[in-house]
Amino acid sequence: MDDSVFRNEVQAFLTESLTPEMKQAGELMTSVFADFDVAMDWHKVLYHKGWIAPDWPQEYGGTGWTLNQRYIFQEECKLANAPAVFALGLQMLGPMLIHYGTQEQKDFYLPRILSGEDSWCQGYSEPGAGSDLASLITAAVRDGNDYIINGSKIWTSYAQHSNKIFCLVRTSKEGRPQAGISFILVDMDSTGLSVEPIVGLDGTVEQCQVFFDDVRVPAVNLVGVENQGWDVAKYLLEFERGGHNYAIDHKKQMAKINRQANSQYSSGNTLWKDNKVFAAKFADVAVDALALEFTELRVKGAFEAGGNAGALSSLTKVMGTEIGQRFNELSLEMMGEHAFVQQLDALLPGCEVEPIGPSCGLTTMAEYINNRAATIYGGSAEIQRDIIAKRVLHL
Amino acid sequence: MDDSVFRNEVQAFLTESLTPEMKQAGELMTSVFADFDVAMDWHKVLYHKGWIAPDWPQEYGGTGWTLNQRYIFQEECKLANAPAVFALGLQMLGPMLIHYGTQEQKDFYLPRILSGEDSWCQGYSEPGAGSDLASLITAAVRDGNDYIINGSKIWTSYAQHSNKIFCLVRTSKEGRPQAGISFILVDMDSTGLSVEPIVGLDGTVEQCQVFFDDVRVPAVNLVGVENQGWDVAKYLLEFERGGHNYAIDHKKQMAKINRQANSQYSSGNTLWKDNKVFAAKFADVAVDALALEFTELRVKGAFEAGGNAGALSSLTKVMGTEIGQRFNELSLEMMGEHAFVQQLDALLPGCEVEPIGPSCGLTTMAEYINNRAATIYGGSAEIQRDIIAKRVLHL
Amino acid sequence: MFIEYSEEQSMLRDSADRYLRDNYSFESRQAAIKEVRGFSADHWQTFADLGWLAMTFPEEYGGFGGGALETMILCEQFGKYLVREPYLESVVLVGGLIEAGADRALKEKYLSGLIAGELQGALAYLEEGSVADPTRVQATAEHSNNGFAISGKKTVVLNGPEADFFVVSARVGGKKESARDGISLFVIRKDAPGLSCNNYITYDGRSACELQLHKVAVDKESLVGDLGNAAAIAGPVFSHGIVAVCAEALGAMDALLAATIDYTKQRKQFGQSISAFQVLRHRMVDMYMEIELTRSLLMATAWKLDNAAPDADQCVAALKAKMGKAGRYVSHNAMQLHGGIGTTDEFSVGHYFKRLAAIGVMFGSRDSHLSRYSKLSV
Amino acid sequence: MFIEYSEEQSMLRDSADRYLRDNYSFESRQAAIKEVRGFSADHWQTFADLGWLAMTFPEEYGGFGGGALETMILCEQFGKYLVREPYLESVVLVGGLIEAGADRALKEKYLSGLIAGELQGALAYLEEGSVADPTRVQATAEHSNNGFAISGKKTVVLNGPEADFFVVSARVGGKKESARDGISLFVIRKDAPGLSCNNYITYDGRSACELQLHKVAVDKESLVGDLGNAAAIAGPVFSHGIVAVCAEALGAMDALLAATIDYTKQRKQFGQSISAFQVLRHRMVDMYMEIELTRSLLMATAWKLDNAAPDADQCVAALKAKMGKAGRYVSHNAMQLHGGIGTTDEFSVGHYFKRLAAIGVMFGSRDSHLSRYSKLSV
Repeated sequence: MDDSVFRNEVQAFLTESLTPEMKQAGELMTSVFADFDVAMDWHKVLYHKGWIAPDWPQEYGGTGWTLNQRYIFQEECKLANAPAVFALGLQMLGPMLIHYGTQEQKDFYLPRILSGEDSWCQGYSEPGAGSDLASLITAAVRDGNDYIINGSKIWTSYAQHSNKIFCLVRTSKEGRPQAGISFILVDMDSTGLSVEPIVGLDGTVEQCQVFFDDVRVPAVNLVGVENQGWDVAKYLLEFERGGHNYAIDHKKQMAKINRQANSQYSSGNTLWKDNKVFAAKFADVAVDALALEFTELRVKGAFEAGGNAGALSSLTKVMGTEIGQRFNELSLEMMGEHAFVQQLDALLPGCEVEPIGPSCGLTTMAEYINNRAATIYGGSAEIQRDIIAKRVLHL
Repeated sequence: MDDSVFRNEVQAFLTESLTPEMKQAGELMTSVFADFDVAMDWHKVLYHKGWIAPDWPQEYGGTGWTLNQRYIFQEECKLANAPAVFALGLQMLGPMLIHYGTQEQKDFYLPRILSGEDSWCQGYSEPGAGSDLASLITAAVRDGNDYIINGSKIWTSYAQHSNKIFCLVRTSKEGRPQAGISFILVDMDSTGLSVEPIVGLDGTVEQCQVFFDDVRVPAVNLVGVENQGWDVAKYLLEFERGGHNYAIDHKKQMAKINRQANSQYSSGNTLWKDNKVFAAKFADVAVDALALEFTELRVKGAFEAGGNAGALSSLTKVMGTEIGQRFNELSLEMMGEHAFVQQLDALLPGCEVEPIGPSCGLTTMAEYINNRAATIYGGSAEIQRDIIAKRVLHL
Repeated sequence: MFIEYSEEQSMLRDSADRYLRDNYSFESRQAAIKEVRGFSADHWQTFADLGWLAMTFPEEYGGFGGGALETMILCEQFGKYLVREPYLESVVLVGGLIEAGADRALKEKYLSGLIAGELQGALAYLEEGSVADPTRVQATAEHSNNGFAISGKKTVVLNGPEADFFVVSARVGGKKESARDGISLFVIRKDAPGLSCNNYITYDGRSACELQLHKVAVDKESLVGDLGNAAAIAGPVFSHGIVAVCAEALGAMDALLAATIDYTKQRKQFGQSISAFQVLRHRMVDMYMEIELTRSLLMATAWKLDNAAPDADQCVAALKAKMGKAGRYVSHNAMQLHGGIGTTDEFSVGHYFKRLAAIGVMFGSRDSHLSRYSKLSV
Repeated sequence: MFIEYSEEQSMLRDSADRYLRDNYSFESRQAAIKEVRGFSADHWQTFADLGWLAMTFPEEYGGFGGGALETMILCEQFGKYLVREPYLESVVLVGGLIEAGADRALKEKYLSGLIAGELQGALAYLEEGSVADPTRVQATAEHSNNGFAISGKKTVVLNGPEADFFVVSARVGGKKESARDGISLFVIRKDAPGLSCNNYITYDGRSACELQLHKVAVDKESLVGDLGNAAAIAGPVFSHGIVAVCAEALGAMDALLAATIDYTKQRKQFGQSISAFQVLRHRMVDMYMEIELTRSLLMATAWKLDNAAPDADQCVAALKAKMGKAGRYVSHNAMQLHGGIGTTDEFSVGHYFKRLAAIGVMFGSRDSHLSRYSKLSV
C-alpha cells in the first residue's frame, strides 16, 4: 500500500475513534505518560481495531506493517493528540517473552497484554542501583517450587495502576555482579508486596517505590535461564532505546510552540513569532530536530537492511532527549510568569475546571520540569556517552 | 593620587610617546605577541620613563603604583594600541629572581631585564611533557663547576629573538618526578644550543623548539636549590595565571568588533550593528566579559586585602580565554569571506603594502586561529578545571 | 570598590543565616506549604521583629535607610534557605513603589504597616498575552468624580491571595496598549467594591491570583507617582527587584552546588563515588564558575545602584541576563547529577530548581535583558 | 529513502578514496602549496581523466548526468584529503551557472573545456562591505552597442588567479544596491580589456583575487540566464554549492575525529593515554554526534535536491546552519585535544581547522541560514 494511502487510512480512523476526552488527555500530557484510565480506553479501541501492537510479529498479534507504516501511525497518533498508551507490556515485556519466554508464558501473557487485561510495570532500578544496574541487591531465594523475594525497586512508573511487574532480582552472589541476576514475573497483589507513591516535582504521582517483604512467586514465573537475566535486561534496554521516535515528539512540541508564538507577546508588543532572536533560537533547535529526524530514518534504514543500528540508537536517545529539553526551555521563556500557575485539577481530562491564564501555557512548567528526567532514566546522558565512547569510538 | 588624575597622566604620556609605527604594531597584533623590534622600541621608551616594571617592588625598579593604578596603566596602553612588551623577563623571571635569586643574580640580571638588554624566553614544555610538566626529561648533569644539558624544549615563544632562556631541567631521577627538577639560566649563544622555528597556522613564527646538545652552563646559574625547581616553577605558574587582566583584552576586542559592526553589512543590506540576532549574541559574550571584569576586581581586592585569590585565578584564566575565543568567532562571522585574505606582509608594522579588502578584517582570521592556543598553553582549560575541582571544590 | 561588607552588613548576613538555619529547615518549609497557602505568618512576624522588613526604608518612616546591598544580603540568605515569604512582593516592590511615589499621607498609612509586618501588599501589573512587559497595559483608569474608576484584568499577581492591598497599573492616557507613557499606579484595598480575585498556587510553592477590576473607585490620593508616568518610579524599583531575585538565585545556586558536591561524594556507582568521574567534576566546576561570575556581577550592580553609578542600569540588565543563564545551567546540572532523587518532591534539589525556573523568567527573560544591555551599551 | 548508494555511486566513492589515498598525502599537499599557487595542474588533469569533472553535467555536453548526490560523494572525499583543487569554484559554481543559464553556443564553448580540465573558471559575485550576500551588487552593466559595459569591483574571487574566465554579477536595473531583481551574470575572459586582478593567497591554502572592472565590454551572448534575473539560476546553483562545501566539511570532520581518536590514544600524560580521561572521551562523543547529525542532513538534502522535493530549500538552509555549528565544534575540539601540536603548520589538524573555518562562513553564516530556515518554515 502506498504510504499516503496508509496515512489517510490512519487519519480517518483517528478522526472517527478519538473521543474529545481522549484528545484532551493527549493535549494535557506533561510527561511521557497520559492519564491512565483514558489511555486504557484508547488501548481498548486500538485492541479492537487490531492495531495495538504494530511492533510485534504478525503471528503474535502484530499488524504486519512496514517500518515506515509504523512510523506514520505513531506520528499521526501523536499529532492527533491521542493519549500515549501505557506501553511497558507492549513495548518491553512482549518482545522479550516472544524472544525468551516458554510456550506457556507466551500463550498466557501475550493475549492479556494485547487486550489490556494486564498492565505491566518494570522493576529494575533500586535505591542503590540506578545507572549501575548490576549492583542490584533485591534477592530471590529458591524455596521448593517458589522463589521468595525481599528488597525494593524504585522509579517504577505507574506501579499504582499496574497488576503485574517484571523484575530483575539477584539469585546468586557468585561470580561477576551481572552473573547472578534473573528475570522474573510477579503479581502485584502478592502478599508482602506494597507500593509507595513518589510525588513528583509537578505535584503528581507517576513513579513509585515497590517493596518486597517475603513475596512468594512460583518458579515457573522465571523468564529465561536462572542467573542469566542480565542478557534479557540488555535485550530490553536496547529495544527501549531503539524503539522511540523522538522526532515525532519534537514535532508535537514545535506545533505547540508555534501556537504559543502566535498568541503571546514578547516585550515591545511584538508577537513572539516576530521576535528575531527567538526565531533564531527556535530555528537552531528545529534544525537539530530535523537532523535527528533524518538520523532516525537512517537507523530505520539500517535496521530494515538487516544491519545493527546500535550505535546510532544511543545517539538518538541522547540527542532526542536533549533537543526535547531545549524546546521546553524555549516554551518556558515564551510563557514567562504565565507558566507559574499550578492547577493540577485543570490537567485532568474530562475536568470541568476553567484554566487560569492562557490555555496554551497550562502544561508548560510541568513539561519543563518533568522532561528533565528524560536525560536521567533509561540510561543517563552520561552513561550513553560512555557507551558510545566504548562501543562506537573504541576509546 | 586620584585615579582619574593618574589616568590622565598615563593618557598624556601615551599620546606623546607612542609613534605611529608603534600604534600600528599594536593594531596589527594577531596574538599576545607584537612585532619584536617595535615592541622593543616601546620597551625602551617605558624603561626611560621608569614605567617598564609596574609589578616589581619599588626597590628593584618598580613604580610603586597601587593595583588599581597598574590596572589603569595596562588598560590605557592596550586601548591606545601600544604594542605588547615581550614580557617573560619582566613578568616571570624578574619576580622569581627577586624571590629566589642570590644577591649576585639579582644585581646582574634585574637591571638587564629592565633595560631590555636581555630578552628572556622560557624553557618548560618538552615534546613529551606538556600539561604534565613533571615528566620532563631534559637533563642537566653536574660536571665540575658546570652543568651539561641535553634534551629539548618546545613551545618556546620568541626564542629566535631572545638572548637568554630560563629552563626547568632534570637533575635527579630519584623520588617523585617533581623532586628531581631544577631551575637554571642559560645563554642562548652557548655552544650546542640551537633553535628551530615552528611555523604557526597563520604562517608566522612565534614558537620555537630549542635543542640542547652537551650545552655547558656554569653551576652558579642555578636558581634556588638543586632538585627543588618545581617550587620555583609553581610560583611562576601562579604568577602567570593571576597576573593577566583578560577584561582589558576583551575591551580591545569589543572595540574592534564595534568598528566592524559599524562598517560591514549582513545580508539584507543591514549594518551588522542593526542585526538583532548578532546583537544578542554579542551582548551574551559582553555580559560574560563584564562579569569577568568584576571578578578580576574581586581577585585584586582579595589580593590587596592580603588574601589568597588562587581559586579565582584559575577561573579567570579559563573564562578569560574562552570569552576571548567567543569574540573571535563573532568577528569571523561578521567579516565572512573577507577574512580569507592571507597577506602577511601587510601585517608588519611600517610596511608600505596596501591591504586587500576591508582593513578592519585584516587580522580577523589570524586572531581567530592563533587564539585557539589560549586554552592550551599556560595550563589547558581541562587542567585548570581539574585544579579547581581539586583545590576549590575539594572533589 | 564593593568587596568588603561593613560591620552592620556582615551582622545582617550572619543573623539572617543563623535564624534561617535554626528555624527554616527544608522539612519545616515543606510541612508549612502543606498547611498554609502562601507563607507563614509566624516567620513573617519574626522577620519584622528582626528589623528585616524595615531595612531599606527611610528612617523618617521607621526604616533603617539601607539600599540594594542590604536587599542583596537578605535575599541571598532567603534563596539559600528557600524562604517563600513575600519579601520581594510586599517589601521590595510594593513598599518600594509607595516609598518612591506615594504622597506623605499614603506613605504614613502603609509603610509602617509593612515594616511592622501587619500589612501585606501585592503588585498587579502583568496582563494576558504579555511576558514581563510592564508597558503592555490594557487596564484603564477613567477620571470620575474626585478620583478614578479602574477596570481591567491582571494576571499572575504574586502574593495576591495574602495581600491586604494592591498596587495596580492602569492606563490614563495613550491609546497604544504598549506605550510607555500614560500608565499610572494606584493603591487599592482588597475589599474595594468591583474587585475580585481568582486565587491559585504556583509551582514554586507560593500563592498568586488573577485580579478582575470592574469600575473600582479610588480617590486621587491613591495615586502612586505622577499621573501617567509610572515608568519614572517603576524603573528604579524594578531594578531593585532584579537585585533581590538575583541575590535569591545566587543563594539558591550556592545551596545547589553544595548539595551536588555532597551527593556526588556519597553516591557510589560502579564501585566508586560518582564525584570521581571527571565529567561530573568538570560539570561542577562549570557550575562554580557560573555562580562566581554571577556573584561578581550582583555585588557590583548592588553597589552601583546604591552609588547611582552611570552604568547601573546597564549592570542591572547584564545581571538579569547572566542570572538567567547561570540559574539554568546550575539547576539543570544539579538535577542531572542527583539523578532520580532530584526529581522528587521530598528532596530539596527540585524545589531550588523550580524557584530558579521562576526567577529566570521574572522581570523579563534573558533575551529581553540582553537586548536592553545592547541598547544601553551604544 | 536516501540510505543506499547505487553501485555507480559506491564505485565513485571508492575510486576517489583510493586515488586520493595513494596520491594526495598531507605531505605532498603541503609541498605542492609551497611550490605552486592555487592548485596542481597534474591532479586536475587526473580528476578530468577519471571523469570527476564531468560527473554532474548533462550527457549532451559530454557529462554523466549526475546530481547533488554525486557532488556530495566526491566532495566528501575531497574534504577528507584536504583537496585544494577548485572543484567547487570551477565545476560546481561556474560550470553549474553556465549549464543552468547560458545559451547553447556558450555552453558548447565552455562546458567541454571545463570537463576536459582545460579551462578554469571563477565566480565573481562578492563585493565590499557585504558578507556572503549575492544581492548586494554595486557593479553595473550598462547597455552599449551590441552588448554591455561592465564596471565595478569584486572581492574574494576564489580561484580567480588561475581562472581563464569569470562569471561576474552586475546590476542592469533596480536602483537599490541590495535588490534581488535587476542582477545579471556575464561571462568575461581573463584577457578582456579593462579587467585587472589583485591576486592573493588565502589562509586555507588556496588562491583568490580582487577583480577590478572598468567598462569591460561584453557581447550579448555572454549573458548567463535571463537579463536581470540572475537569482533564478543562482539559487539552485548555490544550493548545489552548499551541498558541495558541506560534504567537504563532513569529510574533513571525519578525518579530524579519526585523527583525534588516534592521537589521544597514543599521547601519554600523567602515566596514561589521554583518551582515558572521561572529559576527553565525552568530547569526542559529542564530536561524533555532531558529525552524524550533519551527515544525515547532508544525505537527505542531496537526495531532496536531486528529487526536487518541496522542502529541499529548507533542508539546504538547515544543512548549512548545522554544518556551521558542527564544523566549529569539531575543529575547535580537535585542536584542543591535540594541544600544541595542533596549532602548527606541519601537522594536518590545523589545516582541516582552517578549511572548516572558511567553509563555515562561505555562502552565508550560520545565522543567515537559520533566518532563512525560519522564513521557509512558516
